[in-house]
This record gives sequence, structure tokens and C-alpha cells, in this order.
Amino acid sequence: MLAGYFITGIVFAGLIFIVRDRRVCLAINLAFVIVQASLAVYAFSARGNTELNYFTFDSLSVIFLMVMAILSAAVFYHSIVYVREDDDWKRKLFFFSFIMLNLSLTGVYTANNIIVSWIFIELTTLSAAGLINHNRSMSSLEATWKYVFICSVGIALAYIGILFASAASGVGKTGDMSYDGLRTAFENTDPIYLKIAFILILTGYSSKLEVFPLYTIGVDANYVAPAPVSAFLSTALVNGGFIVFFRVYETMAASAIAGWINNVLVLTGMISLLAAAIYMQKASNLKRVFAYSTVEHMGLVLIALSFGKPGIYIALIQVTVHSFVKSGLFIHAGILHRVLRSYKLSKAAGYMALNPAGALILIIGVLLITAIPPSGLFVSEFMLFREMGSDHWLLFLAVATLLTLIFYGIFNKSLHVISGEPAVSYNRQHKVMRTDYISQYILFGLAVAACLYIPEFINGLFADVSGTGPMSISILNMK
Amino acid sequence: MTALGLILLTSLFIAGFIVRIKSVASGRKGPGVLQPVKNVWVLLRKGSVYSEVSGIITRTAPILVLSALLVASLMVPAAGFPPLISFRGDFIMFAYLMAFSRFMMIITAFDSGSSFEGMGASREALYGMLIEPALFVLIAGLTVFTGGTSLSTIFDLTHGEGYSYVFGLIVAYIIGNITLVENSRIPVDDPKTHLELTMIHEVMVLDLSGFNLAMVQLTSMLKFAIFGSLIASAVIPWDLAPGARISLFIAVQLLFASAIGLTESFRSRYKMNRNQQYILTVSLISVLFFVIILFTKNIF
Amino acid sequence: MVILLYILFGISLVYIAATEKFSNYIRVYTLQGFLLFGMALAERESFSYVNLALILAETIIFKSVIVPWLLRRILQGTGIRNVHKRSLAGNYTVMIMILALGISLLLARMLAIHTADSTFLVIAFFTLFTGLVLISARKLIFGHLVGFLIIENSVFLFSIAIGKEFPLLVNAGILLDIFIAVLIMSIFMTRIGHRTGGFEAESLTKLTD
Amino acid sequence: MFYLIVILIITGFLLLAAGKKYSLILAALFLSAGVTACSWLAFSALFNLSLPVEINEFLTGAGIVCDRLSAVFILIISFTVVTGFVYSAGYLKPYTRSKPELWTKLHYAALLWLYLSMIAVVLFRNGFAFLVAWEIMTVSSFILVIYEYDKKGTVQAGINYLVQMHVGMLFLLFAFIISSEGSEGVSFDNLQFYFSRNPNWLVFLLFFIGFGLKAGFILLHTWLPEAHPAAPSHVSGIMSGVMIKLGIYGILRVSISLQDDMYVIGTSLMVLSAVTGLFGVMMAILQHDIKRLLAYHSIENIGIIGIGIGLGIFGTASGNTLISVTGYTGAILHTLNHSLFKSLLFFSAGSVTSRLHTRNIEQMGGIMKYMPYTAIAFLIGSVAIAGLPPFNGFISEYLLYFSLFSGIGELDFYPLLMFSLVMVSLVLIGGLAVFCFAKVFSIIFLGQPRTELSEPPAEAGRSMVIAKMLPVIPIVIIGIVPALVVMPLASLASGIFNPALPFDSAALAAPMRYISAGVILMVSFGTAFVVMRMINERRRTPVTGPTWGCGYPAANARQQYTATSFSQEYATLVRPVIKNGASHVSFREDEIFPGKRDFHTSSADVIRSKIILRPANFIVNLLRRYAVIQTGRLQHYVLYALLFLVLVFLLTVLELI
Repeated sequence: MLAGYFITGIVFAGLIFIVRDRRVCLAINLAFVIVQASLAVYAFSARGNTELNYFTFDSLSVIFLMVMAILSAAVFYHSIVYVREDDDWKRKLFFFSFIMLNLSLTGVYTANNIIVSWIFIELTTLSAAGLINHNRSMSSLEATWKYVFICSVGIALAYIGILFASAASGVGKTGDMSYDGLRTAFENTDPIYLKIAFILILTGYSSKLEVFPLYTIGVDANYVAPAPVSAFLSTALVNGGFIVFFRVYETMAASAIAGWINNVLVLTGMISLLAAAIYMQKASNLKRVFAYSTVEHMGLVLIALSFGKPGIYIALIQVTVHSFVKSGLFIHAGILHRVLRSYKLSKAAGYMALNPAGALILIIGVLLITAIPPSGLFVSEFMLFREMGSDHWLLFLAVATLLTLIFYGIFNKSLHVISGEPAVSYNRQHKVMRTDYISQYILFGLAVAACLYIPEFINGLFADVSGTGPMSISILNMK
Repeated sequence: MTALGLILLTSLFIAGFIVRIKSVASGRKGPGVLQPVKNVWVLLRKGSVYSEVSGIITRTAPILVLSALLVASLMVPAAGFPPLISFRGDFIMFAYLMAFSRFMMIITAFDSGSSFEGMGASREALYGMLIEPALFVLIAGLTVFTGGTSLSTIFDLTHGEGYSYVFGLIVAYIIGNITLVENSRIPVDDPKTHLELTMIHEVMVLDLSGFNLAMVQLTSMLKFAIFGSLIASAVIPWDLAPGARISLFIAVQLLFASAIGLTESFRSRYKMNRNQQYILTVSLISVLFFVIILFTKNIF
Repeated sequence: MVILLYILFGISLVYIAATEKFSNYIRVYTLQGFLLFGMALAERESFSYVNLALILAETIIFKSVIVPWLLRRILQGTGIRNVHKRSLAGNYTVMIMILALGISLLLARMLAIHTADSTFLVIAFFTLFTGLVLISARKLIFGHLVGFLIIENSVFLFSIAIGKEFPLLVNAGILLDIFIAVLIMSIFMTRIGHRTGGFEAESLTKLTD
Repeated sequence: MFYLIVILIITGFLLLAAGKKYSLILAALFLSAGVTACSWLAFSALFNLSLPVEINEFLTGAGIVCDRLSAVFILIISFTVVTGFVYSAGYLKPYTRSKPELWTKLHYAALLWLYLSMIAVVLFRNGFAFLVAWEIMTVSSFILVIYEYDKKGTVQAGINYLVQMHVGMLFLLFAFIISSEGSEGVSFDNLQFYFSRNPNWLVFLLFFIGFGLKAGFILLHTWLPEAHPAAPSHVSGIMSGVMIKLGIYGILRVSISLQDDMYVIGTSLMVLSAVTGLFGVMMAILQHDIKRLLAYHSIENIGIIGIGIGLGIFGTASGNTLISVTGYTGAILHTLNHSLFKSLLFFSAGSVTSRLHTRNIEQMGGIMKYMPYTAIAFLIGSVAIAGLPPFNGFISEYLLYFSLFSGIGELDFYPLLMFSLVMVSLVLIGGLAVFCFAKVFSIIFLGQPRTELSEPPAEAGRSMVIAKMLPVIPIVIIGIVPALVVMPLASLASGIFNPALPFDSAALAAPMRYISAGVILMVSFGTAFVVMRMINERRRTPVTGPTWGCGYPAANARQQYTATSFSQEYATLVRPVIKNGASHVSFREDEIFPGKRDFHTSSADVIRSKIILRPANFIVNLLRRYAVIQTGRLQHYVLYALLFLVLVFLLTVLELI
């Protein structure tokens, strides 16, 4: 099945370059979205299967394949508007890159081998480049260059880390670089090498995970890319970064350096939160505000991971719900831009007067992303704080303070858009239709659902990954 | 019932008595003791002149001013004669009824849209607010001293442990001063002045006439009687024979009135901005009394 | 014999850090490709044609032929020769390189892995630091790209040092990745060169808050 | 909980989807259904009625515990929300035209959400569910506050409110988490266990800060005077009337479980509350913005309520049920009372401001002639909030004095001193409130209009008048027959807060009877006098003439006494404590024909500017100044990676991590 998927994907991607007609091009893409969705369904039914030797449909990958199926459908739908006025070449490149990004992300999600993961994560960088540069402006060129460059450097660093780990653990000789093999090998490895390997891998993948130190280019990329692309980059791609990092983390979590890893995670997470808090006060652009919020959430995820098994559970929920909310917000940012014709906070005003339905979505989205109930993020943050408990009160204090600053920043930056005098008059040409809001309502609905009730099969997946067994989660279970 | 009768009775002549004392002190004969009552009687029957600006407030508030005071007077003991209404914490209702009548007085003053009346109201409001703590601290002291819970028990000073007639005098002194503020007499205010800019109470009633004016004047008379009655309760031992108490009561009331009259005769009015200081001094004395009580009761 | 390759490789690193001419970058990089081939060959324990072909592809074909060709194309396409601009003066760069060499020695000593050749580790670390220094110290994005390529070289060195053998498919994947990365970077670089008329990194600092 | 949120979402969507005409009706339907159900629940809890088994099962299944304390709050909430809703039907009409239709629908949806979440807050014991409800409450009120988003500063005030509430939520969260130590789950029910084993003051303090931010205790109050003027009047009424009271509910809920440190907690709560009350009323007098003034009065009343709770805790600690029960009863009753008269005042103020298009009382005057019902409502509210008989405000303040004097009669030196101080503050608060409301009522409603009215303002619409009449009924009833409410509340307070100690309710019953008697007497005296005057005036018809102008014939409306002049002497008196001042340009000697002059008075909330705003701005500016990560230079980004590696390396070598 997976082989079929990859082949179909590549064929579709190639077809896009061949066909002339715009509608056929869209149809091919639509077909691909359907393929992507059916892969998710298949993956769920074929849980635990290993295909093509290097790819396994474990619970982790199933979760994120499902998330990505939803995201790519939404992003595809909203991309149509973006390519409407583009010339053939731009449009083709866009959809080609989009399919390739999906393919490589599927590879990232499902790979059971550290090297294969690495190959696919590098591929995501390259395929994302075509999407980021879609506008062909100087700033998009700049952002793309930076993104490709820094990601490549980062991934090279990660590769060195991988080599170190394999050398130190002795798997270098056998060549068994699967995560399972590594996990066993790491149990008896000299900690100092593992530490070096871990820190190199963390630093390298931080470019994808959008945490300190290499998060800067991710923010730029989200800023210049078309809004639906930003929606995809800051969610599905970030999830890819999370998965590759998480798998490495998980192999080492059982080893002697677990305590050290947790400290590094907290350190990294806190610096990321701090950076997000700082820039949230300074950002002058709506999309950058949202991008920094991704940094914040990923920082929180790292902090959550430092709390062992329950932490993994929390992190999974956080990442999943964040994907829904953030993609909805970015998609809506695109709609906002169509109405107000600017992302600049100094220029964008009067959104409520021009587009009340959109303003409503903006408000809901901002409320959800700041983890205000009934956002699923509230559940994860609540559980995270509970894990900290009174033993880590200092951490609690620091995280709470930074979250408050970020909270203030997000609201202060993004909500003034709704009031004030509109700088533009209502533009009939870019009339926003009701159908444009469906995706956001669905995505936000999923985020809310995570707070209310997580279906048993999903919860089972989370529990399986974290190894905690079903945790008390969602309102229904918390009496 | 006796208490109420005594208070109402004294209220009839006490205002006139003060005027009489003042006249005598300045070497005149002065009007009869019942002259204020006669004035009120005339006013009650007179027609009213309303300001064009005024509305329903001018027509109702003065009535409420008097009604509240009347109810308040029901709670006041008269030297051992129990009041009609007496319950735990009645002094709170007593004080708040006074405040209610002040409130009504203030809004009456504003109803005519006159700037003079507003001026008076402002002062009345401020001084009334400032003098309240003095009364409450006094009551707190008496509560500690006598262990009583209502006006009719806390003024029973003689039954307090470690009683001394000095206490009665101090209480009398404090209440006397409170009366001067509450009733807007010298040294806080001069009811006889004829410059609107410097008046407090009298300026508030500039636009009242007839029945309504009578209400306000009755209130003022009643207030004297009420405070006089409190003083009398504080200084007269409650276990005397009823007849003795009644005569002592009237004597104390007269003494009180003459004290006020003499004060008004020989003392000048304070500058308006010195009044706050004066009122705060009264509060200070009240606190002093409280401290003395603490010492007496060995609580300190 | 192998030690000569090491020394030559080290000298090439120092040279690349000191030079300011684009064409020199390309030449040195080409040379490094050959050197790496030699080192990889010398280090092989087992010998197979498949392996040989792979190493050949990775080093000579990729590093000495294709990439230099790409780089030359960029220079021709944009018509930019060399402008020397550094955020760090040349002598400081050299000093830092000396420091980097020392640190590499120390690190390799500290991390002597039984499974890895420590001489390789020294040179690999040194290469890594050179790449990072090149990126940090150069103000032209052409220099950044060369820095990245040097880092990739260090990755290759590490992999030799550790001496692992991956299945063919995986190796091919890695190779393809790097190739596409370089390709895409050169495409963008050409674009930037056309747009700005130079490789000034300064013109790419607009995206801030 | 689950069902609650589902209901919330469904109602919201239905409202948003409904047509313009139907949304209001639909909202009314939802609200009445909610109110009916909740009141049923509350009454059954209050009077020990048994609910049908199915419903009981549903309630326990949903984690709902409704004791009598919750029931009282449910009734308070329901009443005020209903009046607010009725009021909004008329009040919002002029505003809806300039707002998108969707926004108004959302407003009503948020109103429903606010109602349900407030109910949920008092029903849930589980910490998680409680916090979810708490946050939904905050968010829906936030949406309500920013209704007039196009007005300057409204959104900022809303955000300010939201952020402060978020901080409060974090404190609550922290408190819950600490107190859940050693027990399963996070819940109010854990408190008993936790408090019996650990020092109580810390967790109580955390809870107090969290709840106090909502309630508006001093230092935590700064959002109130900003949010209320920004919000529409019915929202101010609901928020000030009931929402901030849920902070009080929380403190009450926590204080049930207290077992240790109670002297300290009770005493400090009393002192802090007294300061809060004084501060609130002292600030209020100097305000010219009517809604800001009322907001400061909310702070004052929270202080009064806090004194009651402090007394309750202190009384329980010392085993003196009289102090405790009357203190708690006073606090709960004042909560009820304040919800009545404060919403009444906000509604009346809203009617006036929406007619005159200004909130500045200096520009009003003489409105009583045009809006008699509103004026009467405001007058009743003023008398009640000033704590004067014959209305309900007096009863609760009487209970607090009762409790204080019970203590003063019996205690040792230190508590006695403290009780006396609190008593004096309560006296001052009362006196200042009289001062303030006499002024406000007079300036707004009496005399003549101070600015020229383009057209005489008409009386507020029918629904607004009805909404104002509704709270008047309980205000009067509680004022005249206090026993009706006080006795059940006292039995509640003794049953919930002092279950182990006996309480003799006769001690309260007698005073209540006498108060009724006094009030009825007063009314009868008044009626008698009115009749007398009517007889008098039948004989001699009253005449009208100009106001006494001291001989000056050309007096005009501009010469009336103003609010500033009224409080001028007071302002001078409090200048050391509350910063206020006037700025003006004096005349030059050579100015023969003086030109236009401005005179400006101001009073700044020092706590807001110095303690909240200054540090907050400092931090934000600091962050902005040192925001040097995103330089835009590639080299730096690579350098960060290098530095991060070095940092981790160093920390590892130094064994710091």
C-alpha cells in the first residue's frame, strides 16, 4: 500500500507538469488529497504493519497521518484561490511542491529508521522551498533561501549527531539504524556520547520543530508563504519535526541520560517560550504573531516531554490540537488579507465592520490558541501544570509568567484588527464567501472536541504512544 | 412610652430655650420659650412657594427627613425609661436613620438648582460623614464598658464595672459636640448669619417654605431633644426613683440647652476650613474615651 | 600515504578560510572531493564494486564535478566575480581557525570512540568548525553556500570515521538529498544574484521584527 | 460539564444562525428555560425538596453538587441576568444599527454563555471543570465588554480585563494543584484533606488572589474601572452585579474547609477588605464618569462583603458563632443586595447616558423631569447602596455591625482594636457612600440641565423601565421584611460554615422584627405627613417662583453647584491619600477681555498607574528593547546554534543540568 501511495504521489506530481488545463491540475491534486486521506484510513486499519522495510504504521504515525489528511484537504481547498491568477508555471510548481511535501511528510511520519527519517526530513525542506517562494517577491526569496540554508545546516548537524550515536552504541558496525535497534543499543552506551548525539540532533531538528535555537527561519517562512501554506508549514511540517525528534528522544528516554535530557528539554523549552514572549510584544505583523505562537507551543511541548510518560501524552495532545487551531488561524489570516489587503497590524483595522463573520472566526481562533476553554490546548496545559505540581513550583511560576506575557501579546496584537477605521473599502472582487469559513469551523470544532471528548480509538493511540494507558482526559472523564 | 413623651416634650421648648439664653446673654429679653413651636405652627398652616426648577424631591424629601428622625427618637432611652423600640444593635439603625435624613436633606437642597444650596449641602454631607466615626467610637467604648448591646443598655453607665461620674461627663461632652455639628450650630455654623456663602444648614432650606420648612424645623428641634436625652441618660443614675429621674432629665436638658446657648453667645464661628479640624478633634476625644474605657476594663 | 591526504585536506581548509576569490573556493572544493575519495578508499576494510561506485559517486562525481560545475554556472549566470567582504577580518578568521583546530584536537581526544578512527575525528571536527566559521564570518551568501558544502564534507568524514555501512538504498537517499539541496540552493542563489546584482548577505536582512 | 459545553456551543450556533428577528426571541427562550431549570434546582436545594431520580443521577453524573450556598448564588445570578436581559432588549436597540448583525447575535449568545458558565461555576466542585467554567465565564464576559468595539479604548479595556483574569486563573490553577497533593484528582473536595495536614494560609492566599482578581479587592481591582465604562450598561450591571461576586463565592467555598491559620486569615481579610472598601469609595467620589464611579463603588462593596467573610472566618476560629454567623450572613446578604442595587444603578445610568450621549455627570442635570422612572430607580438604588434604611443595603450593613459589635463587647485587646478599626472604616465607608450618592443623584437628576439639550431626553424604553422596576421589588421587600431573607441565610451560614457549633437564631430574629417595625413606622409617618400636607395644599394652592438667587436676577443653569465643587473640600482633605488636582491657566494682568479658559480636574488611580501599569509597561518595554534574536542575518542564526551547543556543553560540564 505504501509503495502504491508513493508511486501514485510521484506520478501525480509528474502529471501536474504535463497537463495544461488548470482544472485538470486541480483535479489531480484533489485526487491526491483523497489518496492521502485513504492512506490515513488504511494506516489506522493496518496499525503495526511494517511496509517497505523502513516504514511502520505505528500509533504515532497513524495519529499524525490522520491529522495531516485533514490539514492537507483544508489547505488544498484554500490554495485554489491563491493560484487562481497565477501563471501556469507558478501553479504547477505550487501543486508539485505541495504533493511532494505531503509525500515526504508521510515518509517522515512512518519511517522506523533514523536515517530514513533523516532523508525524508531533508526532502521536506526542499519541497517546502517551492511553496514558500510562491510569491516570488524579494522577501519570499530571502525567506526561502534562509529556510533552505539553515534547515540544511541544521539537518547536517543532526546527521553528525546520528553518526555519533550510532558509533558510540556500536550499531554503526551492524548497520541496524532502526529506532528499535537503537533503543536496545543505547541502554549500554557511554552517556557522554549519547549526550553529544542528543544535543546535536535537538539543535539540528530545532529548525523543523521551530524551537530555539533555529526557529527564526521558520517564522520568516510562515510570514512570507501564502497563508494556506503557512497553515501547513506551521502544523504538518512542524509535526514532522516533532516526530523525528520524538522518536530519537524516545530511544534515549530509557537510557542513563534520561534525567539530563529532561533538563535540556526544559531549558530549550523555556528559552523558546522566552523568545516567543519577547517577540510577541514586538511583532508588527499578524502572521508573525501566529508564527511566534507556534514557537511558544512547541516550547511547551518540549517542557511537557520532560515529564516522562504522562508528559508524552500531554505533548501529543498539545501538538495535535495546536495543528488544528493554528492551521485554522493561518487559513483565516489569508481570508483577512483578502479583505483588508494587509497583514501589517498598523494598517489592518476595521475588520469587524468589513467582515463580521471573519472577525468572529478570528476572535474564536485567538481564544482557542491561547488555551482558553473549551480549547483542547487548555486540557493539555492544565495537565502539564498538574504534572509540574508543587514540586516544580519555580518552573510553574516561570512558565505561567511567560504564558501570561504571550497571552497579552497575542491579544494585544491581533484583536485590535477588528476595531478602528478600515483603511480600505470593501472589495467586491475578493468577496469572501460563506464556504470559505467551513474549514476553519471544522478545524476549530476538532480543537474544541479535544476538550470535550476524545473518542476511545484516538485516546487509545495516544495512550499507546505514551505508554501510560488511558489517562483521564477530556471533560467527560474528569468528573 | 415615657421616654418618647419626655423627648417630644423637651423638643418643644429646647430650641426656644437656647434662643432665650442667647438673648439673656446679650442683654436682651428675647422671645418666649415656645416661640419656635409657634413659628412651626404658623408654617404648617401656610401655603407653599416652590421653585420653578424643583420637582417631586422638594415635595417629599423634607417629610422623610422628619419621619426618619421620629423613628430614630423611638429608640432613644430617657434616663432609664426604656424606649419603644430597643433591640440588639439599635444604635446602628439610629445612626443610619440620621444619615438617611441627612441624605434627604442634601437632595432637597439640590432640587432647586441653586448654587448656594449646593454649597451648604456639600458641607453638610462632608461634616456629617466626618462626625459619624466619633459617634460610633463612643458607642463602641460604651459597649465595652457596660457590655450592653442596645442604646437602652449601653447608656446605663452606672451599671458598668468601675463606674465614675467622670465618664458621664465625658460622654456628655462628646455628644454635646456631636450635636453642635449635627445641628449646625456655632462653632461649626452660625444659624443666625445672613450671608449665604458661609452658611451650612440654613442655606439648604432657602427654597423651602410652608409645610416643608416646618418639617425641617421640627427635625432640628427633635434632634436637640434626642441628643439631650442621650446626654441625660449618660449622666443620670438609672436606679433613682422615676420622679427624680424625670425632673433630673428635664434639668439636664435645660442645662444642655443653656450650654449650647452660652457657647453660641461667647464663641465665634470657625473659618469654614477649620471645621474639619474641629470635627476630627471631637473624634479624637471619642477615641481617647475609648482608650480610657480599655484601661478601666483592664483589657489593655 | 594517508597522513599526507590528511595534511593536504587540512591545508585546503585553511586556504579556503583565508581566500576571498570565488574561483578559489571552487578549486579547493574540487580538490577536497579528490582527497575525500582517497581517504575513503584508504579506510575501506572490505572491498566491493558497489561500494566503490558509491564512494566514487559521492566524492569525485558529486563533489569534484557536478557541484563545481554548478557553482561556476552561478558565477557565469550572474556575472559576479568576487568582492571581498567579511564580517571578520582575515587574520581573525585564521586565528579562530587555529583555535578551532585546537578544540577539534581536544574534542577528538575526549571523545575517543573505540569504533572510530580518532585521526578522522580530528579532521572531521576541524572541517565542521571551518564550515561554521565560514558561514559566520562571510558576508557573501556564496561564502555561506561553500560553508555549507564544507559542513557536508565533514559529515562525510564523520561517516568514514565511524565506518558504518548503510544499505545501498539509504546511501543513495542521502546522496540524492544533498544533491537536491545544493541544486535548489544554487537556483535560489542565482535568483538572488540576478535580483540584487551581488551576493551580499546584507541585502537579505529585511525579515526582522 | 460535557453537556454544559455542548449546550453552550449549540445555543451559540443556533443564535448565530437564526434570523435577525428570531435571535432575540430564541435567546429569551433559552434564557427562560435555563432560568427555570436552575431555579428549580436551587429551590430544591434550599428547601430540601427531592428531585426526580433521573435528574439526580444526571446531576451526579455531570459532577454537579448543589448545596445551599450554590443555590443562593444561582438565584442571585438568575435574577440579575434576567433583568439584564430584559434591559438589553431596549438598551441595545440604538446600537445595533451601527453594528454588524452577527455581532449583536454573538452578543446575545455570549450573554447566554455567561449565564450558564456562572451557574456552572457555582455548581462544579472538580477543579478542572470549575476552571473551564471559570474561563468560559471570563471569555463570554470579554465578548460582552467589547460590544462597542468601534469606540476608542474599548478593545484595550477588554484585553486588559482578559489578561488580568488569565493571571487570576493561573493562581487558581496553582492553588488547586498544590491542594490536590496526596489525593486523586483536582477538586474543592480535596481542600478539607489538604488543610488538615498543611499550613492553610498559602493555599488560601493563592485562592484569594485568583478569586480576588475577579472580585476586585484592592491591588487586584485595576481592571474594574476600565472595563465597566467600556461595556454596555446591562453588561456592566451583570458583571458588577453578579460576575464579580463569583470571586466572593470562591472565597466562601474555600473558607468552608479552613482549619488552621484562621485567625491570621480572618484578620488579614478583614483589614484588607476594610482598606478595599475605603479605597473604593474614596476614589469613587472623585470620578466624573458615572460608570467608572459605579465601578469604584463595586470595589467598595466587595470590601464590605470581604469584611463579612473575614468576620465569619474569625468567628469560626474563635468559636463565637454569633460573630461568625452574622458575619457570613451579612456577607452573603450583601452579595445579594449589591447585585440588586448595583444592577439597578447601572441600568439607570445606562438609560441616562444613552439618552445624553455622555458619561460625564458634569454635563448632566435636571434629568428627573424628563426621565422620572429612571430617576426614582436611581434614587432607590442610591439610598440602598449607601446602606440607608428603609432599603436592603441597610440590612446587610446592620448585620456586619452586629457582628463587629458582638466582637467588640467580648474580645481581648488586639482583636478588639482590630474590630474597632474595621468598624470605624465601615462607618467611614457608609458616610462616604452617602456623600457620594447624594452628590451623584443630585447632580444628574436635580436642578437644571447643565448643557443645552438639543431635544429633551425621553424616558427610557418600556423594557428598560421594567428591568429597573424588577430589582426594586426585592430591594424594598428585603428592606421592610428582612427576616424573610436573613433567617434562612443565617441558618445556611450556621449550617455550612459552622456545622459543629450551635447557633441561636432568636438573637437575630428580634432585631429583624424591630427593624421591620421601625421601617413601617417611618413609612406610616411619611404617609401621614403627606396626607397632612395635601389637606394644607387643598386650602392654599402652592405657587411657584424663581429659585432664590440672593437678589441676582439672571441666574442660569451654568451657575449651579457642580460635582467637582461639591467634592472640592473632600478632595483637599484626601489629597495626601488620593492624588487629585486641578489644572487651569490663570488670567494675566493685562488681559482686559479675558478669552476662553479651561479648567480641568483629574484624579488618578495611583495603584493602577504605579503598581500595575508601570511594572507591566516596564517589562513589555524591556522585552521589546532586548528583542535582538531576530536580526535577519543568517550568520547570527547559525551562531545561535553554536552558542546553544556551547551553553549546553558548559552547563553539562559544570553539572548544572
